[in-house]
Amino acid sequence: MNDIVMIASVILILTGMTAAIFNRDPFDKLISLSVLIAGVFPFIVERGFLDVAIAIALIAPLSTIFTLMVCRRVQV
Amino acid sequence: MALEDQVPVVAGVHMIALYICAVIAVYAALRVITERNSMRKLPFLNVVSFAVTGIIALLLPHPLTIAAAAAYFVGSTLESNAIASTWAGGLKRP
Amino acid sequence: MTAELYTPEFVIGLLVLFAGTIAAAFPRPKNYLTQLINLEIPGWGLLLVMLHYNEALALFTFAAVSVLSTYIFVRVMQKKEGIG
Amino acid sequence: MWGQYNVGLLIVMISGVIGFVALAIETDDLHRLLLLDLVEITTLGVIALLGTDLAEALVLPGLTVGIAELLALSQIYITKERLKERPVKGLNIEVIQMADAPMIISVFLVVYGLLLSGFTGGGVAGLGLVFYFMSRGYKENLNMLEMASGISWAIWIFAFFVFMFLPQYWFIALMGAAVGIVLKVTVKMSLVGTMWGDHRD
Repeated sequence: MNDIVMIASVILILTGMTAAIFNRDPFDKLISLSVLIAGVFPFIVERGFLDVAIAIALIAPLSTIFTLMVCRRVQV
Repeated sequence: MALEDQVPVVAGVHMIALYICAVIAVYAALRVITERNSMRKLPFLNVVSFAVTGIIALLLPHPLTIAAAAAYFVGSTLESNAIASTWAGGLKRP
Repeated sequence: MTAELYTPEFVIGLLVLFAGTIAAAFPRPKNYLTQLINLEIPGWGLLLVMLHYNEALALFTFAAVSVLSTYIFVRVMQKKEGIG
Repeated sequence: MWGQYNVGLLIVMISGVIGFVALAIETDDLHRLLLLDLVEITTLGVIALLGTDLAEALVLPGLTVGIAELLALSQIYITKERLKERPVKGLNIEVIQMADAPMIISVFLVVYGLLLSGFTGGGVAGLGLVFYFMSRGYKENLNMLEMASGISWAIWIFAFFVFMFLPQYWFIALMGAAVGIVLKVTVKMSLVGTMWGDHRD
């Protein structure tokens, strides 16, 4: 992989992880978690697992939607 | 596949677009974590997912990458829509 | 197998796995929702480690099963807290 | 000394020890149930560090046992706390209920899972069915699902007998076993989405 793209993905993963750990609001945590997931995808595509990437790209939002079923009435 | 024979992948136009996508992704991620309001984070999250879609589409010279980019685009848009809609309170039940 | 080679996936995956384990073991506002969201961080770290060893099928199954277990936890928490 | 396997094993073992310590000092039952999943992730990391086809063959049964154990423990928890009759609703936002996105994603996941076959395909197809049932509040017919489960069991036994007595037709037996286990896992996983009684009407 390119160095610049790799460094950008690593920065995405690290910032998303730190923000997801240290935020206290559930919505902020979910947003930071999706930044982390965005950083993982260039690594999967770079290995050439395109079918796995397609499936995980459609599976990963379901986890967030399931989690939103719990945190809806707590915050609003 | 005919385009790859003419344009070399290792240097040239592809690389500039890829670098621009990477820089935009990093900038938007930094804006996401420095923003205070939870609703203002969502447009920058969309920018992150657009930039990553561009990276996925441009990274490998393979015809199936466009399908992967489309799948990621659909998934991330659905996710951020669900977060925004839940934050706004959802549908009013009759 | 790429022996004795520290790829970026491996290093970042182990880092994310370790930090996410600490975050999920001792969640800071100690409630169920925080722990459930923190629990997804080591899952993505493990997925990066599996990616380093080219274990595509295991990675795929792990993603599907972790989403299913998230759904089971969500149902239990809804029953517990009476939300909705 | 500082090879790849040693460093990885050290970090993953420390993570596992942290998970077990947190599990030991925790007193609330639902927190313990969440920590069990954390321990499962770190111990799967130990297996994944083997890095050969053996790891891939060992991770899949681990995941199977993990999801079955989690399902059983959560049912026990709900029964013990007497929470079984409490009503629960789905998610009430328009990207789930008013649009076609859940339908399209569910159809894609089910078709892709049937193409994959085996336990992985069953998990993916079951996930699509769970998402569809969750988003639409479907009132299911449990007899149909039980009949599908019985048919898949019959296919599996038939494939086993073909392996035993007519080994020259191994390809048909392999396909029969794969289709049977896909149906079985899909039915079980979709029961996850429906069996806890939505009382939606």
